[in-house]
Amino acid sequence: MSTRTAFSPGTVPLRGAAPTDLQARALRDLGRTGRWRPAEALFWLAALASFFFLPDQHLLLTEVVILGLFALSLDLVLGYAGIVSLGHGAFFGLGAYVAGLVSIHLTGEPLTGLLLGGLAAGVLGFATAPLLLLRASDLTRLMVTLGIAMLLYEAANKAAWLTGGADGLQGVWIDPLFGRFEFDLFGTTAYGYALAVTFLLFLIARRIVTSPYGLSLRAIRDNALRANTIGVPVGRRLVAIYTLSALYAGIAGALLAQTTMFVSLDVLAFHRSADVLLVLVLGGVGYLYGGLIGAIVFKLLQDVFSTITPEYWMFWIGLVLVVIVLIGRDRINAAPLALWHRIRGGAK
Amino acid sequence: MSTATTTTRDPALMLTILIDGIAYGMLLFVLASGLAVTLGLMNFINLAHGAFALMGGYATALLMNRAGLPFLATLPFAFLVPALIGAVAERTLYVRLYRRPHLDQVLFSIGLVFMAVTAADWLFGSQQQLITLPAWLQGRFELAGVAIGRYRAFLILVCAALVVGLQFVLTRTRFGARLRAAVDDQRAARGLGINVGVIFASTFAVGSGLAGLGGALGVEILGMDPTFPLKFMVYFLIVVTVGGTAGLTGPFLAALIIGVADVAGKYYAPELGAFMIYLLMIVILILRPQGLIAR
Amino acid sequence: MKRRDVLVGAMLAATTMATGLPALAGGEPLKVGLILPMSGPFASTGREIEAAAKLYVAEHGAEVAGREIELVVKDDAGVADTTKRLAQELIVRDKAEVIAGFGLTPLALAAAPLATRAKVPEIVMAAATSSITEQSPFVTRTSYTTPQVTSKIAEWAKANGISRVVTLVSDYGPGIDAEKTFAQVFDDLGGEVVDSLRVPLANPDFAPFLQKVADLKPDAVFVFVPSGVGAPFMKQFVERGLDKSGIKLIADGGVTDDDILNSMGDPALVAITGFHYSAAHDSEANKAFVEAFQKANPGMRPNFMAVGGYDGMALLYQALEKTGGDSDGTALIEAMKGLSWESPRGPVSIDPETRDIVQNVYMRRVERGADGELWNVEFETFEAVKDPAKSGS
Amino acid sequence: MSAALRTIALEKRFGGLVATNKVDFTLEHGARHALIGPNGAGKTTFVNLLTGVLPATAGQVLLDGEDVTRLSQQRRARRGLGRTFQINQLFPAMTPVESVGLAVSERMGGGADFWRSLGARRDIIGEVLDLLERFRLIDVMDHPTARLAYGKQRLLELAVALAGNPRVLLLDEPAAGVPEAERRELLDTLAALPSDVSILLIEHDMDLVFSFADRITVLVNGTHFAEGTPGDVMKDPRVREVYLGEEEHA
Repeated sequence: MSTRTAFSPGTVPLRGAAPTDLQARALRDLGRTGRWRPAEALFWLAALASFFFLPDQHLLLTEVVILGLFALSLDLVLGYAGIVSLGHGAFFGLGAYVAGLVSIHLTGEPLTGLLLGGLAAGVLGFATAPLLLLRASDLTRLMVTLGIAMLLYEAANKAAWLTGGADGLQGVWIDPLFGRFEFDLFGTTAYGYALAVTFLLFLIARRIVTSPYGLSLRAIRDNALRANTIGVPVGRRLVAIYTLSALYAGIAGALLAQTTMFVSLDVLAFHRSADVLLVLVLGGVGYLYGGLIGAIVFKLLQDVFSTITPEYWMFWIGLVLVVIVLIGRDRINAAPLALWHRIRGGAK
Repeated sequence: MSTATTTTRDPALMLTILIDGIAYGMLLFVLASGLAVTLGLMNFINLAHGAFALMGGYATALLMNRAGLPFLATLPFAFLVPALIGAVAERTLYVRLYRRPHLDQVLFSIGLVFMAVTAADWLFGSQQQLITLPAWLQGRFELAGVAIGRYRAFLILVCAALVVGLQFVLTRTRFGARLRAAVDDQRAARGLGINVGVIFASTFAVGSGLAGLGGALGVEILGMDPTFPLKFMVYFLIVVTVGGTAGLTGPFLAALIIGVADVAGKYYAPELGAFMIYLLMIVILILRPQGLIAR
Repeated sequence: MKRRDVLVGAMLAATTMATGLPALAGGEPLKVGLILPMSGPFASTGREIEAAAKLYVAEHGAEVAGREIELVVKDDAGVADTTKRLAQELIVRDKAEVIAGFGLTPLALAAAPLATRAKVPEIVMAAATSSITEQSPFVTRTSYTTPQVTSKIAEWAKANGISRVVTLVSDYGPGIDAEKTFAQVFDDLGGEVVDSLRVPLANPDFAPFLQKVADLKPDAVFVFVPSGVGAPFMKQFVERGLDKSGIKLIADGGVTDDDILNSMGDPALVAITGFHYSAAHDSEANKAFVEAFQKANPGMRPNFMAVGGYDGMALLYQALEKTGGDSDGTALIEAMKGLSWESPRGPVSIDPETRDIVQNVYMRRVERGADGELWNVEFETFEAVKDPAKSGS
Repeated sequence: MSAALRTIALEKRFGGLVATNKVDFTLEHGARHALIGPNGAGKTTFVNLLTGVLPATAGQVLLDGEDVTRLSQQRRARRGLGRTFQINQLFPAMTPVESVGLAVSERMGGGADFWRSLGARRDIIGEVLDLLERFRLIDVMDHPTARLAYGKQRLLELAVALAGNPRVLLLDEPAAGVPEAERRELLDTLAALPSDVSILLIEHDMDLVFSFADRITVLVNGTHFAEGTPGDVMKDPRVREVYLGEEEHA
């Protein structure tokens, strides 16, 4: 089959020749999503700067970064494959518990726990992915994923001999990173660690979503029927991305367990799954930064509002959400871009 | 733990448990029926549904405890207050979001939940709202050897009447026909001279009112505090998803199945306890991904 | 708190750090991080404690031993990792020298390792699992422990003609703690626990469990459920006619939480509870406390959470007086050991061995008072009870 | 030598309703074959059975002599069965280069590559551009599909199908909804489709059928009703009665 060609070469030059204008244009379009934009560099530089210039905020920032990574993991399935999940907390929580248990029973070395936490979540993702392939509506997927997460929560509650039940897992202790950097009270090591892991995972995710595989995911999200008829193995691709997403969520959970050195049932609770969906939708779906930006906005709002009013901060968050939707997320998301274009236009 | 784990298979007892389960299921249905309409028929994900139940529950609790109204007299308010607020919210807020993506609807309605929860907390405090039922609804009576809680029997009667009424309105009345037309194809319905806006607003109002009534009826059994909308959101969604989005029959069946299975499960297999409802949901959805009664 | 003071404090702190000199006592305000669930399902816990702690400061003045006390209230919404982060921020960023509050066991446990590392006293004002004080030498407690109360309920039950009991608890840490303690003590005394039922936390319909209790026909059912869930339980207990069938309802005092007891109505009259605090406790100190609390917080009645918060502040004030204003963590916690005072709940002290509270446990029944309201009326007292899980009794 | 595509007694029932009634059908290699029939004749069901969207109740589908009756859509596609859709089935958020590039890379087995960007794949670009050129999409190749003119979208529909390098191509009403001004362009492209691809055209538009097909099959009520050259079919009085007659009235 591969020996047949649909067309004899026509007006367009053969491969191997120097790229023509047309080829260059086509290649540019194909590589479009993979090219780094100035705003992206700016974003990560700002993240790096926060490590050096905001030492007082490292603890909060660690939480932001972990939530951001968790939301990024959800973006992989929601934004790139169109699968909604209200049970992503299952993977986050499993990663957290595994990382915690590894530190107690195996080794306090952080990277081992991180990896095992991620792997365990990935395995769970792989095992439960077929449930998502049911011919079902978004609502059904939402509830099946939620059901799985709730079962895991109850299981962790029941298995108190292993998990500590409702009291939480006691005795988590993480050794210094690379044997050198102790996890200090200021949260500096923790923030650097979480930030580096998140950046690395982001790079990998970015590479993946701009690859042919990523393109096929976008095709599935856009039109699964057509993707099927051009020979994309839809089921396998979805299982793969769901597994990867679960692994990411597990690593986010492991990061939380390691940086706080504590795991409680909260990591599996319903609000974990709901919050991450909220954060991702808030930041915008399908461009990888949505989760990170949503996490920053959400956590900062929460921190500011709850400092002003520890009792009623939720009201103001709610109001912000309602207003954002009423104004339109598109318009808000477009605003920084428009501003950027104006700045660049003005500079020329 | 010892001897008594062997439970009696006494038929009268099983009937008692069945009736408890049906009452619980009926209550769930009334609470979720409005969501079944907005989500199933109008295709709008309204996570704030529980907020209307909250209003109903608080209307009853406050009118009883502060104004001294009798229980039954508060129920019309428990329906009307959320219905009115629902109608206003529908016309001013929800109406802008019908055509928006589901994720926008989720974000918007969860925002409303947050606001409702904190508003209730701010206005009335964070503690449980409790009511005292009139004497004729307290205690139990025996019917052919089966012990039945008076309040549970009352719940079953009221909810059954509501179910019959709803089904009648939806399938047998002009309003029901218009609603179905408006839901199926808004443009065509407008062409037929149906005022889709009014239909949607009144449907939304009735759905909210029913949630409020459910909240009021549930104060005694489910409790009522500001976090009610968050705590029970999942239950409403389970009822609607398991039931299917074709109409009200599916959610009704689903609510009954869940109610009975939950109560019976806790009695006969307590170690499964909290797993029951989720296991049941997953199994049903694997077997019938579109819910019990699909469109 | 005036802005100028913050500036001065910050400058002082900066100088201290720059020069490496030990902090000088006196003049400098002492920050107390009060971490509580102020939102979410456990918000009422946080509200009671905050109100009581503030009341104590208002009554006794913001200054003690030359140090100005500044309460910084943070909401953790009952989520453990948030508690931990807030505690850490308070300690390293805001330079809080005492952390307090902790509405639930996992929240207190999450912060315990921090207390050890930072050498900052952690005053637990609510969480009741016995093991919390063992997690760090800097943890002390002014609430109660579940075994402390439950063991006395079991003793009272056996002494009052109850020999067959079904336990019914919420399926979470404290509930299971209570179930085990009751079974153990009751068994040792020769009683029989016929069955142990665990109710999922998430679902408050007790019908199937109560049906089971009815089938088993015990002399009494022992109940431990979180505050707020007690009311529906008692109602369904009465609805099923269990009270008339001769089954007694004995419970941890959380079931008849003072905060909402009055709105529970007549069903609450069936409960016999054991607890360390009743708003109806007959003493001058308590009358003054209840009156002041209700004046400052209309519509609220102080409950066991409130008294935990109030006594937590009392403990801190006395310890500071003992150290002469020295807020060094080790000095403070040492000063707290063995302190005793007259609390609204009755005489209390801090066990120097375990840093846990030693207090009276009262048996109470619900009665309608002269004012027409429902109150927990004490009728029997077990004096100076230590946490049995740690004192080995 | 076996036919490019063949069905033997192919049958589909929905409950008691027979949508496809024991159809025997043969598509020869290199054929330009049209399938016509009045509305509700079961053309769409038949196509869905061929491509595997619906499972057959009974009978067989043979692709180049190989039984593919039990294979999924995607596996049939990989074996060289391509199709276009009556209603555009495109990837609205992707550009024509991406859509065609994806189809080409999937065919070459590069779809599971999760590391190298397509932008680095010089080896496929010649073929992609060739297709875009052939279907007159070069000018708009880096525009989002959702913003293309309808006629261009119809062309992209064809280009994506062709990119899979099919041996058999099913065209489901390719001219449906295309405005008159863009119609010529479409017909030209259809006429220029490579001759070694066997094509089954499902169409209402008789002008297009007669200008394109060298053989016509008529489907009525899910049954193979008549077959022959355009001339034969046109002369067949039964066909004129059930179909062409009806068409004239319409």
